[in-house]
Amino acid sequence: MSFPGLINYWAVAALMMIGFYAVIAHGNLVKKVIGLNIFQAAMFIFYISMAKVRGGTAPILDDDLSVFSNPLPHVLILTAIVVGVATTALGLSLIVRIRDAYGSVEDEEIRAIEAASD
Amino acid sequence: MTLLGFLVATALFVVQARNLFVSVILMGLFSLLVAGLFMVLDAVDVAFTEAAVGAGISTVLFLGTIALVAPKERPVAPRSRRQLLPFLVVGATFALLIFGTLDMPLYGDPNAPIHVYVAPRYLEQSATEIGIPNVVTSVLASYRGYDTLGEITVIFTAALGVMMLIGRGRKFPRRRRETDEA
Amino acid sequence: MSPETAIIAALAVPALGALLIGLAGRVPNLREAITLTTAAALLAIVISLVLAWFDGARPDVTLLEMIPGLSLRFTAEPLGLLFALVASSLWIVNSIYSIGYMRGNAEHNQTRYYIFFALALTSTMGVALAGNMLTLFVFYELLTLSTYPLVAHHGTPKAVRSARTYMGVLMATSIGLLLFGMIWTWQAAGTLTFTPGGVFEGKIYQPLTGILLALFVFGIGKAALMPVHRWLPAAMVAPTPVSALLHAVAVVKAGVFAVVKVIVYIFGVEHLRTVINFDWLSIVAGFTIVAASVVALRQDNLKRRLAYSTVSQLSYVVLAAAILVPISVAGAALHIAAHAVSKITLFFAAGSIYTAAHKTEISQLDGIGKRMPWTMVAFGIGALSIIGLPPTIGFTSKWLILQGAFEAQNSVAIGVIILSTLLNAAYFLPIIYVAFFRSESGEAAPHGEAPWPMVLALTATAGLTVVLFFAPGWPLALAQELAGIVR
Amino acid sequence: MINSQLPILQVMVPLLAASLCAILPFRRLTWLIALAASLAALAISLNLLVLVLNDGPISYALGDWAAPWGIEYRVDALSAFVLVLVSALGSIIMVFAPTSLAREIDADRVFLFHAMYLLNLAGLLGMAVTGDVFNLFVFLEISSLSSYVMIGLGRDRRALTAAFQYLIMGTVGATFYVIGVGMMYMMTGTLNMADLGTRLPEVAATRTVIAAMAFIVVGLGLKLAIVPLHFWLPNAYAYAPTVVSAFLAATATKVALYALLRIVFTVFGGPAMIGLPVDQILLVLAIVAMFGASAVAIYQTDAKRLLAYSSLAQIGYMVLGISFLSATGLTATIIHLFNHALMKGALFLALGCIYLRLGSVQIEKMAGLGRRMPWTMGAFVVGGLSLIGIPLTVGFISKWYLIQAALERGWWLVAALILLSSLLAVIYVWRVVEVAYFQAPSDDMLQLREAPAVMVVPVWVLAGANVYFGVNPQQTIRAAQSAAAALLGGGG
Repeated sequence: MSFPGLINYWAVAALMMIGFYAVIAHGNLVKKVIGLNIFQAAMFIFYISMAKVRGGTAPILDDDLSVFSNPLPHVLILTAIVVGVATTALGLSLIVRIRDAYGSVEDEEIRAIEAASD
Repeated sequence: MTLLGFLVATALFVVQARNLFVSVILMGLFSLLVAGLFMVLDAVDVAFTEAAVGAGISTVLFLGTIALVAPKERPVAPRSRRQLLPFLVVGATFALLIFGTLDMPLYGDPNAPIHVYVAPRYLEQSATEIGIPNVVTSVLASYRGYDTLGEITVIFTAALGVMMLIGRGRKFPRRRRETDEA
Repeated sequence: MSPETAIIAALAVPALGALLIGLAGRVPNLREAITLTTAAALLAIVISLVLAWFDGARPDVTLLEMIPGLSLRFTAEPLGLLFALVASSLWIVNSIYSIGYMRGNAEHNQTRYYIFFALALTSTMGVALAGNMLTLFVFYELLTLSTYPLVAHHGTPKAVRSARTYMGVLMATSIGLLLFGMIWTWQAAGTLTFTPGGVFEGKIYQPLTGILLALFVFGIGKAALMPVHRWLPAAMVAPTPVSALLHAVAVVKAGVFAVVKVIVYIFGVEHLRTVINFDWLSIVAGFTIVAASVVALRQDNLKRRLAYSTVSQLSYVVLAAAILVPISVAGAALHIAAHAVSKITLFFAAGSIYTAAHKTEISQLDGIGKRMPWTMVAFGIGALSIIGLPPTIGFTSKWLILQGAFEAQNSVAIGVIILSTLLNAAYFLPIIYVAFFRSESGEAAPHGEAPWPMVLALTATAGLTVVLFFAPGWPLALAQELAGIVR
Repeated sequence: MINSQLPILQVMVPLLAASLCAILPFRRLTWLIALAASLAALAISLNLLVLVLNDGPISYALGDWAAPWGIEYRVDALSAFVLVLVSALGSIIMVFAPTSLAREIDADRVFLFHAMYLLNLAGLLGMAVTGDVFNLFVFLEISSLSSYVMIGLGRDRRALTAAFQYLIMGTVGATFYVIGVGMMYMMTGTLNMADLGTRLPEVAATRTVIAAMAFIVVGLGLKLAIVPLHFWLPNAYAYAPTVVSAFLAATATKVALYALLRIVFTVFGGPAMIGLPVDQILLVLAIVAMFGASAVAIYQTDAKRLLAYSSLAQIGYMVLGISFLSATGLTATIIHLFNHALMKGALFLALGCIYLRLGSVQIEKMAGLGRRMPWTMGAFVVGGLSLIGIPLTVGFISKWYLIQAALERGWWLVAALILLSSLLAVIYVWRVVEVAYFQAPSDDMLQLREAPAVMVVPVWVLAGANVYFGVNPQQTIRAAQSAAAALLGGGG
């Protein structure tokens, strides 16, 4: 792995935006949640990238090693991953309910149904 | 680096796929790639978790959902107004992100603030203070144990929530039932 | 009773009355008895307060500190006492009249009516005895709110719409302008306490004074200075006793009272004399006097004509205060009382015509003087007083104002007063003429006088109009005390 | 020494109570637990407030690891104030809840609802008490997830879409927040707020920090529903069970605002430090919210939506207070934060009573309600007057301080705009009042009765608080002033 300065932060940014775009532009509710997952995964990579130290190793102490990557972001991201999956689960169960109530999981169709029933 | 490239490509496929099933499977692949990347970046614990939670649990959840709802996404209506606003928002956010990266410490720089403040103590003292070689575990369980408690609470909340929303074969819409309060 | 207690009692008694009226709602006779007792008690309290003041008591009660440095504070001073005296004494008369009117017309929701009437009186007392601008503002707003249900009383779309205009204009001006002016004053002078001589001396950049004054004068929408007078004719949908007491006495007088109070105790007459761009106020007031009179001339609906006449008369008070000499300020104060007794008589008459004959338009009044002699004679006396002819109190107050205008050599004011006197005569005398000297037009159903409580009330106020001319007593004395403060 | 454990108890009590509720499927019992936990939280927070006002900020190191290595709980005047507000409204709303819930959600879900409510409470309290930016995120998510669920419980199917929309927006907001936190962390190496506050100035001018601030403000702005990040709010409030609307309107946005204040002032040391015209941006957004949302509120036919839009406008006032960047402005914001919770609490709960009896909160259906449900509508009127800012209500105090702050900065026009926008409030409040009091009731309303006392009393407690703190606002003002001072770095 080379150390290309900021480029991999930029890749992370691009990744985030792919997810973010899916969230706001796609009408399918499942797709929105998928987008959310990509968005968050990119955020995880961002944290883990900043923890990396050149020439370091995983932060498991060993007398032979002296340079470790920063453990703190790892901890944060462990938490964030779990929070993310919890959100996903909740979002998906809402989708199931919405499908029951409207017979659709497409944003525009739901809107149309709503407009028709008013 | 290549890995990141792969990631971006996979993400694009995930988002573009009309078939949600394909999307979800690719999403699982995406998570595995992310886990691999974490491995490369020396975040072993996180890699394991991502593989288990992201690639495993999430995929199962998604599959279950699309089995219950529609497996296909409707084509996005090519209306320009609809497309323009998201592009603007995403563009602005992207610009802000890139703007933000400009003054960041370089990737892997051992003298970045995060490596010289707070974290060293974990690396230097935790062996004596906690006594576990895995610093991530030490921090997780002890220094920032409270976050972990919060994390458990989040899972608890979500589990309860899912139970309330779709537990016990509830169907919607149901007729309003007049519940008599004792 | 110590004067301090009296001030609290003046606020508490009507409020308590409102509560009791609400509780007694199912027993009309008891309810009305409570209203009358409360009104009598209030008058007694106010009288004791006036007596105490002449004895040299200067009560000052601070209730709650609402904002650091600003509290709900009440004091007694001549202008406030005069206003309180007028409102509380006319409330008794009005209550008697109300009973006749509400029963005679079988109005609905009578309990609500009496409750809010009593609350309106509490608010009026609060305005009259306010010791600082904040307190005045608080009760000013409460007055708007408590009179809103009275204006919307009938609940018809027209009533609700008019009540909306009423609320809308009064709230818009008070929140939009008055509150703004107040906070500005607080910012500039650091106090809102009513202080003889004003609070601004040397504290504000001169040209701004004019703008600030405009915020106050137009912000006090109840003074009905054009162009914020629209609410007053709208309020005429209310039952007549409401128009009589509130829209001839309490509400509108609270408006001009506040304007005079601001001129005397916030800006300071002496300070205003030095302000160069101050003339606009006399001009606006003068314009309102003339324009409203012209509009009144063209109204066929009796209550609307009276309403526009009120708009015009209110500006007399503003104009008088704007002349800025002691004697005219006394005239302003006295005019508050003079107009109150006269206009309430006129409204009473209008109400009894409506109750007895169900007539609302002036063109229907041919020959009515023969059927309702008491009512129409009283109407005539009230009209004379508004025009400003002796032997009525209206003459006295107008005389003082005119004297002030000459002293200040304010030719605008002199011209306006003379012109408007002619206009007043032009819109009142024809009514009296047709009532007494035309014969009735054909199909009218025979009717006599209105119920006796109404006749009693209107005779009393008409009598008062004349009595006050010969024995102006406390009103004049208080007005002169105010002039003494101005100097 | 129990006092030293108060900060942690503040969060743990509702949290433990929540798990208790989750395993006890009894409606009554869980309600008692929820009520008791709310009251306990209230007692704790009052204690904390007294302690803080007397002795200055309290710091509590979790697990005995001193900050910045461990997580710090830090209670100062502002957070104590918010804690009291949240737990007090939680308690009042809990008294009100059972009858209203019986009508609005399914009986077999009520015990879980109580667990959810307690989790939400714990999350909100945790956000207010924590001194660690990442820990704040965790608690933010706890409260968010539970709000999504509670909103989704509404009977109307639109509640589901509203909840989903909120979930998406809320998660995006939270992720933005975490990105911002990551950037800050990158530049300083710490997550502790106070520590960040001292270390950030060195790197203040960097683009990363500017971006971090932008991400955090947008992220929290989504939670707070600052216009134009407000799209989720009207639906969420309108279709959620009324108890939930009341609780969220009164507390959730307030805590989000608290978090924003905390980050912007304690961490960044005020927007000025960044060198961007943040104040002017906020000013514009606030004014757009004040007028836009009020104007939309005027045209609503559903009273809950009306209140929801009015909330947006009121949030505008709070943001406006921030934009003045002065002690008076912040005081105004904090006072309004408290006052608005009182107003909206009373108003939404009154609507809960109406919904109980009427089965609807459409304004047109409320004709003649003033006679049928005099107490409920009376409370509604008091709340409405307070919203307008009539003197003797808390709304007046808020307006007074806001305008003072505007004039202090010499922004005359803004002061005038504040007053103008309250006139819009007159219009939308009065639409309801007119229908309720001056339109004849329809025939099927004749047998309508007043809501039961267990509901009316809490409504009146809040309505009374609107008057009490409007007549006697000394404590509020004092607390708000010291909170503002603490934010501006006076008493740290």
